[in-house]
Amino acid sequence: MSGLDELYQQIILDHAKARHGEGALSADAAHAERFERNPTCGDEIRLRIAIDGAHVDAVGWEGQGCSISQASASIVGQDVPGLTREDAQLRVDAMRRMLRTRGEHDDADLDLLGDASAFEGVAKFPMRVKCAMLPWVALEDTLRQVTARD
Amino acid sequence: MSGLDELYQQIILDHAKARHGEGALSADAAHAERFERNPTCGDEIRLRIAIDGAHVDAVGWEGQGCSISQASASIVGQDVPGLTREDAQLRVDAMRRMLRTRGEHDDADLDLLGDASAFEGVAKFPMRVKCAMLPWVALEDTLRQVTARD
Amino acid sequence: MQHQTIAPDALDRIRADFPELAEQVQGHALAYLDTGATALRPTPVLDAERVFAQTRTAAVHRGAHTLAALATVAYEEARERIAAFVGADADEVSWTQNATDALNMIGLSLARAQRGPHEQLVDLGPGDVIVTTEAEHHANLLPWQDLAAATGATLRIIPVDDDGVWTADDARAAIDERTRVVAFAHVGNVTGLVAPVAEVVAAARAVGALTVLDACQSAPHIALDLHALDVDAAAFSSHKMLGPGGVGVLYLRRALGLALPPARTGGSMITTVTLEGAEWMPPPQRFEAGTQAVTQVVGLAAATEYLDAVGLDAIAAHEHALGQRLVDGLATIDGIRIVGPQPGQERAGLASIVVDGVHAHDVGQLLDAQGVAARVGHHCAQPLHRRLGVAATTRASTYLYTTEAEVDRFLDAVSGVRAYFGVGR
Amino acid sequence: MQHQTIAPDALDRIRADFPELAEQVQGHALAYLDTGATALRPTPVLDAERVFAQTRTAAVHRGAHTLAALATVAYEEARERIAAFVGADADEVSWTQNATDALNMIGLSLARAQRGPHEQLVDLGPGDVIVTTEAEHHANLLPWQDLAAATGATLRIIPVDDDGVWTADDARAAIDERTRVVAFAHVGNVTGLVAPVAEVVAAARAVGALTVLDACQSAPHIALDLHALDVDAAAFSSHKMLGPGGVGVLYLRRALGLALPPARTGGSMITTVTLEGAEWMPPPQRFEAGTQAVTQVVGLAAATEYLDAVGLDAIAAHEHALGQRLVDGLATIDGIRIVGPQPGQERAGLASIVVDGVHAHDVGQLLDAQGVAARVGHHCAQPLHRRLGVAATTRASTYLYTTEAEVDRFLDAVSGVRAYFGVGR
Ligand SMILES: Cc1ncc(COP(=O)(O)O)c(C=O)c1O
Ligand SMILES: Cc1ncc(COP(=O)(O)O)c(C=O)c1O
Repeated sequence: MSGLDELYQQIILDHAKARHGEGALSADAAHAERFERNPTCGDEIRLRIAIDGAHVDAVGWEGQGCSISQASASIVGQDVPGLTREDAQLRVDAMRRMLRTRGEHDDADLDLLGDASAFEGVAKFPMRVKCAMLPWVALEDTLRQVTARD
Repeated sequence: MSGLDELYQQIILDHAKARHGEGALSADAAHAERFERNPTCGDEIRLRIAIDGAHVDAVGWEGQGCSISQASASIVGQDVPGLTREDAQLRVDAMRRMLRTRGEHDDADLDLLGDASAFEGVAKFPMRVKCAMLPWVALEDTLRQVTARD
Repeated sequence: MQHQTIAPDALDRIRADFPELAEQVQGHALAYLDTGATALRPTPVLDAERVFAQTRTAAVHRGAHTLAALATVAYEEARERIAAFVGADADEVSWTQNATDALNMIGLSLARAQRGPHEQLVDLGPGDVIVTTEAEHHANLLPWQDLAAATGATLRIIPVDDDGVWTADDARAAIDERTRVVAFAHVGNVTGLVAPVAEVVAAARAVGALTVLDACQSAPHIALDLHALDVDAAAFSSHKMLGPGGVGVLYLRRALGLALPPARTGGSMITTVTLEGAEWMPPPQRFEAGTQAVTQVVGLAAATEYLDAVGLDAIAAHEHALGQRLVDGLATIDGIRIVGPQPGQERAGLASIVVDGVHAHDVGQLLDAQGVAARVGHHCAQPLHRRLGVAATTRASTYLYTTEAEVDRFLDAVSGVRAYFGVGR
Repeated sequence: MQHQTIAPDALDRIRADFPELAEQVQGHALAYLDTGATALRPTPVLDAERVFAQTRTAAVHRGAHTLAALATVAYEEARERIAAFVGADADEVSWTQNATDALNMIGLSLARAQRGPHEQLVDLGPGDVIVTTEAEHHANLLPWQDLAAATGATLRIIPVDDDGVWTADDARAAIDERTRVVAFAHVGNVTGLVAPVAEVVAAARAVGALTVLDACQSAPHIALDLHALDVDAAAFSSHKMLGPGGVGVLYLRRALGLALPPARTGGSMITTVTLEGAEWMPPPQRFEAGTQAVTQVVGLAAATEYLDAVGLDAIAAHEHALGQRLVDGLATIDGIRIVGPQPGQERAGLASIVVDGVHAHDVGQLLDAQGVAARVGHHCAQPLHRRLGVAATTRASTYLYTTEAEVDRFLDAVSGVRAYFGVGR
């Protein structure tokens, strides 16, 4: 598999089109909202979550950007609803380990991440790491907001 | 004669001490006055002239600086009084040729300049050219002032 | 129309002076099409810098010892060289950190001039107008926003059309009696549009407004004669014209430079300093507070010599041909939108595109995987991109060392983008 | 007290890295005693720059292609290296044109902060006081005069004694409740005085004033820990510490950087730009408008590696010894007045003198004729010289490559000055 095909795995290209969770949560229904922007390339996302006790009840987002950031948002929209807030944070951590610390993640991280493990190849493209992380960073902030309010 | 001794000819060192014309003309008695400063090294001079028709009647100056600029002022103070305004300007021009145009001056210039021809060696020290020219530049400006008023 | 260009054997010799062109990227020979961002550096320029650094490092305009004197002479000769390169006099050319700094310097100096006590050349206050265009680089927009905010003046924008193009008529419509400053790019860094300088200057002159030319994308590529263009101020950057980074050039017409106060103060730009205040030197030193990038200025002078040896007319003709090849080729590819002047119209040797259905970042990645280095993003021109309705574009830009084969590799790679991302099938 | 120094063989190896030391001046081997103005550049630094320029020239933080990514990584690693060198975090360190620019940046940013709408960390208006000393370099005086003029604040000066020395008590006497900014040089460029940083910072903190450290003459020579010194801002220049020209370093404590608006605006320092205004990136990018001197930053990182390899403590000990040798030697010469701390007192490895009856320019000429490159003039400190009652002084300054023999050549040459000019016989 060439470096490029590792970056753009079919599952990523599919998610970039599927856009799970896009527009799935209105501002009224959300308990926290976060706008994140990658100033270098202009990718942006507005991500919202709704909480039900210890669980993330729903995730919705609007945004624009490259296929990496859009696919990443789609995976958040697909996989995060229903997780406990704690498990959601664990996935953020695992994403960060996989993308930022060059090989310090392990198979357990990949298992945990599910579809998001397809981003493993992004670590080799430092300029794209921010794109893949963008929705996760937004997610982390919304989780922090609700925790702060607990 | 070493380069240094060419720069600091005895006649220059003597003039630096003699300081002809220093304090020789009060502001009241002068027809024109000019303050010049060399920002690089801080040399400064306030030069005044008194005019009698076509002639420079008197030159006086106050100033401080290196031996080159002080000697140059002394030579102006010694040689310029009594010259016609035109001749005084010719000396300024000859000084400039000698110091700035690397060898474009001729023996006639040296003859004309008298004691000031001792500055010939300064041309080899570009950082000192401004020092030697300082009083002459001030003189030129005072001549221009009186001409403008004619 | 343009006869003399860079012959193939001359191009080979030129390319041999740029070691970076021999780099491999992702397993492919590098095709560097990002000169619009920064140009590569030829060996003769690096040699000039190195020789100077190893034999003439000393304080200029400050020391009296021999090395300081030699360094000062070399530095001032470099200034003369660079001034001559753009049709200016040496005392009209000051160094800054980059072109952005030069443009800010103009804005900050004009703001300071309003506070007096310096001679006031340009009145700027409520009701007065600063004009610039919608297509500007942020470096030629933000400083004017800042100047407007600092003085109460209004910033008025010359709008562009759907392609990002503005005309002399658009400029004339924006310039009125209250206009005090008109700032615009000579060549657009996204659009490749060549501005109607003469018409804009005439309109500005007619109302007594200053003209500021952002020459970042022109000075490196076409023979520039600032006196003939008759602008009051101009800015460009060494690093876009084969020179080292860290040197911007600020051109101020003599009368303007003499009237403007400095934006920064410190050593080497004063005559007398007391605890209460300072008197400034005349230009160019007035605008050069502190120790300048002497080695780099000498490097830039070597770069202008290099460019002159090839010949600016030959360079312009070479890039003109490459620019036409670019847009003509792009016009044949499905799903591509060309920004700026359309095929057949005059443009600089660069082109920015939108690939329908594919984000510019993904386009860039695909190009990079084939060794083609192009620029993707908003190119520091967000308002223009907003007007074009896109977040980002992909830009290929050329220089004297660019080959037709490199342009073709870009075209080839672009042809494959939509298929790779499964768009438009 | 200081044990570890630079051993003779290590000194030989160091000197071999500086080709300029082998230059002949006026028929003599060069004795370079003008590091206080600018330092020489070692071959490893020039090599690092050249390799980078030939293989990694590309736009940083703007491009997505491979070379741009590699250049960006190298550039940010250099920032981390340089920040660590002075005990700062990477996001607290921004690049400027030179130290003068960095100091102006602080002043201009504080002035802009007064205009809002940005969070206002420091109130500056009539009645508020900015404090600096009578011994400052113009770069650390004029920007404060400008800031005072722009805001209506008052500039108050810590006076020096007849030797040009000021003390912690002098500083405490000048700092009062209305003091908002205290700016001072860590090491005096004329006097060699080492400032009582801890005491001044404590006095400033007690009234809530910001401290600004001019570290131009300390960062190159002693191990600096800006966090430990607890200053709010600092500035120094690459060219005085073996690095290339064209790079100044602006240190802003994190909280201050986050609170300050930028003095210059343009590309690479914004997140969102509209035609009406812009949002800025956080520090350090906020203060880096436009294309930076990337190659030179990489060169400066190599310079800090070079300095670390020799060891800052060894360098400081070496220069301490040379400084003592200088003043001890000068004290034995008739008709010499030493500026700054007197023999026996602590001082940096430099000394400025007045030769009775001989203008400094003439002194410098005589030194130069013997190959000794020292600096003559007001060293960008006119108020100090006015206070000392002289127009100019002669300064010898040392660095890691300076030998005792060079110091002795300076002393020898100075001994002969008065005789040559026929003074004091
Ligand atoms: C104490 C001090 N401050 C400021 C400066 C200014 O540094 P630069 O000229 O590199 O901006 C210098 C050096 O000239 C200096 O010695
Ligand atoms: C048209 C234009 N203006 C201004 C700039 C800013 O130049 P610099 O980043 O060198 O300051 C650039 C380049 O980025 C440009 O293309």
